[in-house]
Order: sequence, then structure tokens, then C-alpha cells
Amino acid sequence: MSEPLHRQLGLKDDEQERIVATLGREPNRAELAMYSVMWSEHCSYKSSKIHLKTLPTEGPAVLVGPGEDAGAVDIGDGDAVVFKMESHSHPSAIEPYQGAATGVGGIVRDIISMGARPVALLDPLMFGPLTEPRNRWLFEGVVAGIGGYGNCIGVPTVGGEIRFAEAHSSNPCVNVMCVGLAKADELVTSQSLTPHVGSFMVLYGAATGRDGIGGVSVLASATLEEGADESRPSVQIGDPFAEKLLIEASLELIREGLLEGLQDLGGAGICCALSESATRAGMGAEVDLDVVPLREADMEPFEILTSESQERMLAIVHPSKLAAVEALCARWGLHTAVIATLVEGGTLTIRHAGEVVAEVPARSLADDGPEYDRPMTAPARIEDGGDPALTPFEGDLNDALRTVLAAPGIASKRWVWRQYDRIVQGNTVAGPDSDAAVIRVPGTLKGVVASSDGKGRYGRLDPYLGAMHAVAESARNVAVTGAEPLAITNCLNFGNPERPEVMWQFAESIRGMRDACSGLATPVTGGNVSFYNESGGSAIDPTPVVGMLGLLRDYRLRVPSAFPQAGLAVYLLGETAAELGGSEFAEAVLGQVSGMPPALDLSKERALLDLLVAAVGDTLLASAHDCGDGGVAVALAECAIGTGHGFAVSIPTDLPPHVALFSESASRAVVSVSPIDEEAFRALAAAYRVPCARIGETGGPRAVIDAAIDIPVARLAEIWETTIPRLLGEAV
Amino acid sequence: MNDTPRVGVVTFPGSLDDRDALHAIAAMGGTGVALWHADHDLRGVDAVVLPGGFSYGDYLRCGAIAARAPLMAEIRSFAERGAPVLGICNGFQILCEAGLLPGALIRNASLRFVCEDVWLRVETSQTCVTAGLTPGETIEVPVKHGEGQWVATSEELERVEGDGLVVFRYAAEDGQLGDAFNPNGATNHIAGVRNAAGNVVGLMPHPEHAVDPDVGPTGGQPLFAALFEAALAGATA
Amino acid sequence: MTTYTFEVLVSLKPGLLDPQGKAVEGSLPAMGWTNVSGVRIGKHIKLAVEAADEATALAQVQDMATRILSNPVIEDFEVLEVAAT
Amino acid sequence: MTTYTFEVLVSLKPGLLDPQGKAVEGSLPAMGWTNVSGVRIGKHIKLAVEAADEATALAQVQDMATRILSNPVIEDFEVLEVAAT
Ligand SMILES: Nc1ncnc2c1ncn2[C@@H]1O[C@H](COP(=O)(O)OP(=O)(O)O)[C@@H](O)[C@H]1O
Ligand SMILES: [Mg+2]
Repeated sequence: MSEPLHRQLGLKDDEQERIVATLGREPNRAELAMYSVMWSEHCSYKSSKIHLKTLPTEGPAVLVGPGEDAGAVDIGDGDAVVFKMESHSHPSAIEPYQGAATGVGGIVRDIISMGARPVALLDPLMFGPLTEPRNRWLFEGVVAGIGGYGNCIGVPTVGGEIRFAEAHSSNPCVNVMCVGLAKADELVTSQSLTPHVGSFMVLYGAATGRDGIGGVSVLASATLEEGADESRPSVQIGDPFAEKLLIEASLELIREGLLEGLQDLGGAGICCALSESATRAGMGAEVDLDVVPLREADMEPFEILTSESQERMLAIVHPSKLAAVEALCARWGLHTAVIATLVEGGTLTIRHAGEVVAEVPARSLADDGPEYDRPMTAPARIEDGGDPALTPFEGDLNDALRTVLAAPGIASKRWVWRQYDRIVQGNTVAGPDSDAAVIRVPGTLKGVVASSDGKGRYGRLDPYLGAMHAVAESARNVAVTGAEPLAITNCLNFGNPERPEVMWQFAESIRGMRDACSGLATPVTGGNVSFYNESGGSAIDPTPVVGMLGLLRDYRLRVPSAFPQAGLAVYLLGETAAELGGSEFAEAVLGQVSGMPPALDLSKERALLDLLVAAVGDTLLASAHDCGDGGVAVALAECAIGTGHGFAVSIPTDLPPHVALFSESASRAVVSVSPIDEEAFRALAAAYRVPCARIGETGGPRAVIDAAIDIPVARLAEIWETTIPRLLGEAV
Repeated sequence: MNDTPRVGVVTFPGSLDDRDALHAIAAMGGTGVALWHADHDLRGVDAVVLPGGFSYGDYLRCGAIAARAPLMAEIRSFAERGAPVLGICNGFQILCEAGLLPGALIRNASLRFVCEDVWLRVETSQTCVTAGLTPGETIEVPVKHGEGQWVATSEELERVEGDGLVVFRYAAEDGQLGDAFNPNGATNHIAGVRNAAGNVVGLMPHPEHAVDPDVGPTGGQPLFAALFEAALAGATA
Repeated sequence: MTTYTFEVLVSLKPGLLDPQGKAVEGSLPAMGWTNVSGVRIGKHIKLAVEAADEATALAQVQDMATRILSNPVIEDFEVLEVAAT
Repeated sequence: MTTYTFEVLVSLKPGLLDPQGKAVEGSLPAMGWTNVSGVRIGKHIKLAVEAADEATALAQVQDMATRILSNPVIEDFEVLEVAAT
């Protein structure tokens, strides 16, 4: 006996009952397919919604919060920045190149559908150790796919991050963030445009094939297991050339004032775009599937409705503007098809071959999906190794620094970003070799600043603190350039939410994100949830990835992270405590992931951020670099590696030397200050109540820290630069 | 009267650095004119730039489909009249595919896309973009391409070298040649070539991304300065 | 030992979008060819294998085709034997 | 009118180094295949042409192969007729 159809499609029995109640009858095949994709975890957020609602979403800069295709913030002078992050992890685990490529395509269309020109991409990625051939294949494929797509559409990839942990061997995570620019009064939202009854829904872009049919339920909402072969044919192939044409045509359609609405086609394809567009318009639609351009002639209605073929958009067009829309699209070589007409009421009536194949309330698909308050249980605390700060360490500290710098998570990611076009569009003031990317706003002096950060190891030890640190670190990365952090987007990477432990991790992470975003006044404008990152018996660490956006009033003020010259004073800002829990040192040197992550005091963090922004505004800093993974030792080493200027410092502390060097205490930064600015800088630090210790000076070819560290900078640079190429088996 | 040159920049479907080239032309004091691949009209420009990007996705071969665009017929006769034509990256690939420049560009030896600043050694001043430079001099300009390895059959290579058609080679800052400075494995480190007359030049690196010190190096400035001179000379001739 | 020469043809699985083929097909009418359809672009790989006998050589090429020359998730392949010398 | 199906094989001219082929060949020993040589990777293009007769169809494909499907500066091609329907 086979399972009932709804269960095969991933719908639970109570969900099926809910559909029957909504329709007042049994759903037919096409309808069942529509509900199954729209009510999947991926599209409906049924497990996460109840928690996401608790996040702070409002603030003076927020123009568009969660709920639209992407969030938007105001950066003054009528300019808006649109940004959002999304995962494409499950497809990437099967076909890394195409999975990552289509991930870029998807998030870029979210930005376009807001009426914004995509100006930057960031790619937070997580893999298993590169010592495994399969992980290398995934890593190389994902990087090539992101570059292959991003480079071809002319959007610079300017940042990201890469973390490594065993659980990602079977569950690589691919998140992509896109940033776009628009005029605030030209943003396309459900508020800004008013569709009319009788207006057309025009599908434009690529033809529809059998791509990712049921992909949302099969690929994104069920745990990957061995023999995931059945889901294989649904891998999608990206066509970046078609996407580039979509970008140009869409922005022109908006500029010419030809649209009453615009939406990208992503998960759940036409079905999702139709139901969401109609719901937002407060209307229904008469839909004709016979006019949808198909790549394969014999597609069934449910296939046409749920296909996830890439590079398509859906516009709402008043009949009087149709000819102009068609002409504009034709100029860019894009096909158009009027697939629906908006009607009063809220019903989607879908016809195929002259017959009604589905008749459902649009809202029931888009908005009225199930919502779960899933059970949660705090896992028994894993007291594996205790506090690593208490582990005696007798080793050589020079060796320890070399080991930590060679940890793949710390080592240079040049091998990766060298494959990305970071300069197209001509506005990249700072790219991946900076703590945060700086993109200038054309025609102005403003710089949009973006950073992405996730803290998997901290999350494993304490998901609440892990999420807080992700927010704080991304804010710090933005602030060290001199920019004021404004708002975040996120991508929440977790295991199976049907397991109470995972749900607890999720709720704790949301609580941490909520507290940190409130404390740092950086509201959440949107994001994406990626559950079911769990196969091969292991779930990933709870990893909320934060995409922070900031504003630099004058991009020319931007401060680099590395020491620009010799003869500068080096200051350590913030306080250092004995905090090695979840640190890079504890993992790489002691082989321990245990204890508690560092504490985080949001008022201290905020004071540091404010000081950095003020000091850069007063041009008091020559360089600024946040102290993050690997502690002050790694921060200082990175400052020196960037330009080759060494340093000699002495860190005043009562802590054992290895703890002082590698503690990952939060809310710290290493800055360099020219002697004439020192007095003013110290006064400013005092005014912001940020502890500020002058620890030494830049200069010379060596990195010297007290009696503990003395290594030529060139040697540090070699270790840092060659780790990843070596792991990939390249001659270096 | 006509002291700012009119420089056309062609947009093909999939061109990416067309806007960037227009900005660079404006920043250097020229007048940029947007040209459309499907037109048959060069709009009276004095020089033409074929910009970088991925015309037609670089599908089949980079530049292959764009080289057959309607506007290319106009550009061919424009070039035959001796007017200055500069192909950058994808534009270089298009000029090779169109037979206006020798050789061809294939996948980088590493098989990977590469984006980084490189040094170029100028090999000749007998072109529309190097007139102001001295052979042996080096300039810093970024590259960003996946298919920038210049190759030719041995007979063609001999002709190119023999006739002095190499315009730029990848090099160290001091002009020294070596594999370490060659980002794509190009034969004889060739980064750019010219036609016999020197009015058509193509190079893989991006001079239009090397005019504004706020966002990159400045090695592209002299190339545009020379291109403007050549354009004005042609306009008055 | 004998050297066996093979050709391996790798193509995208039938239902999948072939962006290259699509773009090429789309460009042909402008060049005057309006009667062309179904353009699909795949790979044509030539290689030589040294082996004791033909069956061993063929099995190895099949294995190589599955594991490195193609990605079975999105591609099909066909192995043709060309010559033995 | 009849539809003729062709395959066009495009390969780099013999003297030219093939970076893809070289990379594949270089990666094989690490996977235990030490007996492979001469790896060259070219294109395999399938297409269909509608024409009145076979000779016309073939002539057109030859023309297309010369003018767009290959770059004669660095590539050779071969046209195979597959079927007429
Ligand atoms: N996948 C990637 N793509 C692009 N840039 C990356 C990637 N991974 C890391 N980078 C860049 O390398 C730099 C250092 O990364 P990371 O060590 O994670 O920074 P931090 O610890 O300051 O957050 C950052 O500027 C980041 O943008
Ligand atoms: Mg770091």
C-alpha cells in the first residue's frame, strides 16, 4: 500500500484536513501540489514564524521591514539600500556549482523585484574540513558557481566568510546576500504601487521547464539522506546571461513607470508568485496556463505551476501599458506572456487546455498556511572539556600563533575571492580584504558598508550568545571602517525543527538576535530560514548568519584594517578576560570546543561602535581592525600581514600569556594612531568610556608581543596565505 | 570647437563594464556615447570602445556571438578607415573573433576566473592607446576574466611577434617577465595586441577600472589620454 | 600493454536547460539561419588508456566518465572506442 | 521539408595546449589512474536543420560550423550527420 498522495507530497494529515476545510471539498492533484509547495517549511515558515515575530523590525532608518521581497533602509538624500540574504544549501550539496550559482540568481531577483539595482554580493559559506576530497569538491564547486554567476551578471562579490566544521561535510551551507540601490520613492512594494482590477500578470524571462519540480518540498524541506538520487533530476541549471537581461529590462520597466507590481519567481515558481501578488493586491486572478512558454511541450498543470525554472519574473501591468512592456522586453531579447488577469474577490482560477484545473483562495496559499509552536527542549549541557582557559598550556606561543593563523577558518580567503569580480560597476572602495566591504553610492560621497558573520562554534556552546555575537561582530566589522551600523538581514541555518533540541536552539538564537539587535539599535529587515541541515546523522551547529548594513557619510574617510605605515601608536580598545570557550585557540591548539562563549555586554559594545565611528569621523585613526576569532594575537598579525609593517607591543595583563593573546573577549579592536592624534584620540576614548591601552608601535619587519611572540611578518603572511591553497593540493 | 572627443561604447546583451567605460571616459574629460549592438549607426563617434563583460553569456566561445552583431559591420569599416578602436577584455575577445585582431583567447591555464591588479609592460608606442607611453614602461591595471589566455598557432605567433603587434605583456613592476606575473598563462605573456596599422588594440586588463584612485590603480589614464588624442586627430583629419 | 583510444561524449540530461545551446540558437536567425532548432552543446573528450585488454580499458573509461568526466546529477555520457594500437 | 539532425565536433587545433584537458589529465593520477594520456576536451554540438534535401542541409551546417560554431583561428571541426526525419 502506498502512502496517501498528500503525505507523499510532504503534507501532514492535519494540513490536509485544513485544505479540505478551506476549499469545502477534497483538493485535486494540482491544488494539492500547490498547497504542498506553498505550505512547505521553505515557503510558509510554519515552524519559525512564531519566533521570528519577536524580532525588532523598526527603527528610524527602516523603510521596508520583513514581509516584502527584501528589506530597505534610508541612507539620506532620497537614497535607499535594499538588502537580503538567502540560503541555497540543499541544492549545493547535490550539485555545488549549479546550486550556488542559482542561489546567487535567486537573491539577486529579490533585490530587482524591489526596484533596486544590485550593487554587491556577499557569500557566507560553511564546509566540512578540506582534508576530505568530497569537501574539496563541494568547496571548489560552490566558489566557482558563485563566481560563475555573479561575475557574469556584473554584480561585484565583495565579502563573505567561510567556516569549517565536521557537521558541514554532509551539510554544506551556502548563504548569499545581495545589496541593491534605489531611490526611496521608486521602491516597488505592496504599498508603493496600486494594481487595478483587469490588469495583467505578465510572466517574462526564461521558459518554464521541469526544473526543481517539488524542489521546495523535496530539496529544501526534507533531510538529505543517502540515495537522495530521486531528487536529482530536479537540479536547476542557472543561466546568468538571461539574469543579466532580466536585471536591465526590469529596472527599465520600473524607471519608465510601466508596472503596477513586480515579483521574482523563486521557490514554488508561478504558484507562489501568482498567489502572493494577488494577495498583496487584495484580489484574485484568472490564470491561463496554456500561454506559459514551456521548454518541454507535455508538461502537466501542476508541473507548470510549481516548476522552479530560474530567471523569470512576474509583473503586474495595466492593459494600457502592455504594448510598451512587450516592446521593452523584446528589445532585451526576453519573452513575455500574459498569464493572468486580476479580478475582484480573492480566488485564483487556473485554466489549462480549456478546463479549470484549480480554484483556490489566493490568500490561503500565501498567507494562511499552518503555523506551529513546535516543542522545545534544552539539551543536557555537554560538559565535555570544561573551560579551556583552565587547561594548562605549556607550549611555545610562537607555534601556537602559527597554528591558529593556519586554521582554515582564520587563514586568508584570497584563493576564494580572487575568483570573484570585485570591481565591476566601479564603486568598490573596499572589498574582501577589509573587515567590511565599502561600496560608494554613485554620484555621492556616501559609502554603503556591509559585512556578514556567523558564529557556529559559539552557537554550539550557547545558541543565545552565539546569535548575539554574530550581530555584535558584524556591527564591529562595519564600525571599524568608520560606518554606523544601521540594520541587519539574516540567514538562519539549523537542523531539523521537528526535533525539540533544534527548535530550542532556534528559539534561543532568535532571543539572542533580538536582544543584540535591540541593544545595538540595528533592527531586522528580513532574512531567510534554512532548516533540515541535518543528514548523515549529524546536525550543523545552530548558525544564524547576520548580514549587517552600515553607512559611511564620506567614503573617503574609510579606515583600512592593516597598519598603513611604521611609526604609529598601536592601541587595544576594550577589556580582555579569560575567555577561551569556543575559541579558535581552544579548537586548533587544545583540540577543545567546550566551555562558554565569551560574555557580551551590549552597552560596552555600543560604546566601542560609537567611539570607532566618532574617531574615524574626526580622522583620528590610521587603521582599525576588530578583535574576533583568534583574539588580539591574530588581530595584530592580520594588521601586519596586510601591508608588511611589523610591530612591537606589550599587553598589560594579569592573565596567563596564552589566555591574554588568544582570548576572544568581545567588544575589542586594534587601532593605529598617528602620534599627533594620540592625545585627541585618548580623550575621545575616555569620553565614550572605552578602555584604551597604548600597547606599542608599528614598524620593522617583525611581529613582537612581549616576550611571547617574535616572528617575521613575512613568515606570518606566508602561513596565512598558503593554508587554503595547500589544503587544495596546489603548489604554493 | 571640437576639443572633447566623442567616444562610443558599445552595449551588447551581457556587456557589463559598458557603464564603467562611459564613466572612465567622462572622468578623463571625453564625451561618452552609448552605442547599441543591434543598430547600424555609430552616431558620429571619433573612437569606439568595446567594453568588458560576458556578451551572450560568453556561451559557445567568449565574444563569438557578439562578433557577428549588426553594429560590428560598421565597426569593421570604421576600423578599416583607420579610426581608433579599443577592445577591453570581452571587447578584445570580440575583436579577435571578428578577425580584426590576431590570435584567440581561451580558458585561463588555472581554469579559474582571476580578478587582481597586474602590471603591464608597454611594448610599443605605435598604437592609438600607447602613443604617450615609452616601450619598457610599466602600468598597473586590474584583470578580471576566466578566459584570458591569449593563444595563436605557431605561424601566427611568429607573425605577431615579428611584426611587433604585441602591445602589452604581463610583467613585474620593474618590467621583468615571468610566469609568476602572468595571471592566465598567456603565450609569451601577451596581454594585448594591435592590428598592423595600430588603430585597433585589444587587451584583457581593464584600463577603465584604473582611472579613479579612490577605487583602484591609475594605470589606465594614459591609455584614455592617447585614445582621445587619436580620436581628435581622426576627427579633424 | 595496448593503448586504447576513446571518445567520451558528455551532454546535459534531456530535460535540463542548456543555456549555451539556447543562446546559440537564439543568435542564428540574425545571421540568416532561421531553420535550426534543438541546439544542445556538450563535451567531446578524447583520451588514451593503456591496458592489458579492451574490456579493462573500457571499464576504466566508464568509471572515469562517471566519477570525473561528467556529473551524473546533471549529465549523461556515452563512451565510444576509437582505436587500439 | 525534412529535418536533418547533425552533430558537430569542435576541437582545439593539435598544436595548441588544451588547459581543460591538461587539468583533467593532471587530476587522474591522484584518483589512481596513472595510465591515461592525451586528454583533449572539445565541444559536441547537436542541432537540427530543416531543409529540402540532405546536401543543402549539410552545406548549411558546414557553413555554420565555419562561421560561428568554431573559430578557425584555433579550432578544427567535423560534421556528422545523424538522422533525417
Ligand atoms: N566566501 C567569501 N567570499 C568573499 N569574501 C570572503 C569570503 N570569506 C571571507 N571573505 C573575506 O575575507 C575577510 C576576512 O574574513 P573573516 O576572517 O571571516 O572576517 P571577520 O573575522 O573580520 O569577519 C572578510 O573581509 C571577508 O569579506
Ligand atoms: Mg576572521
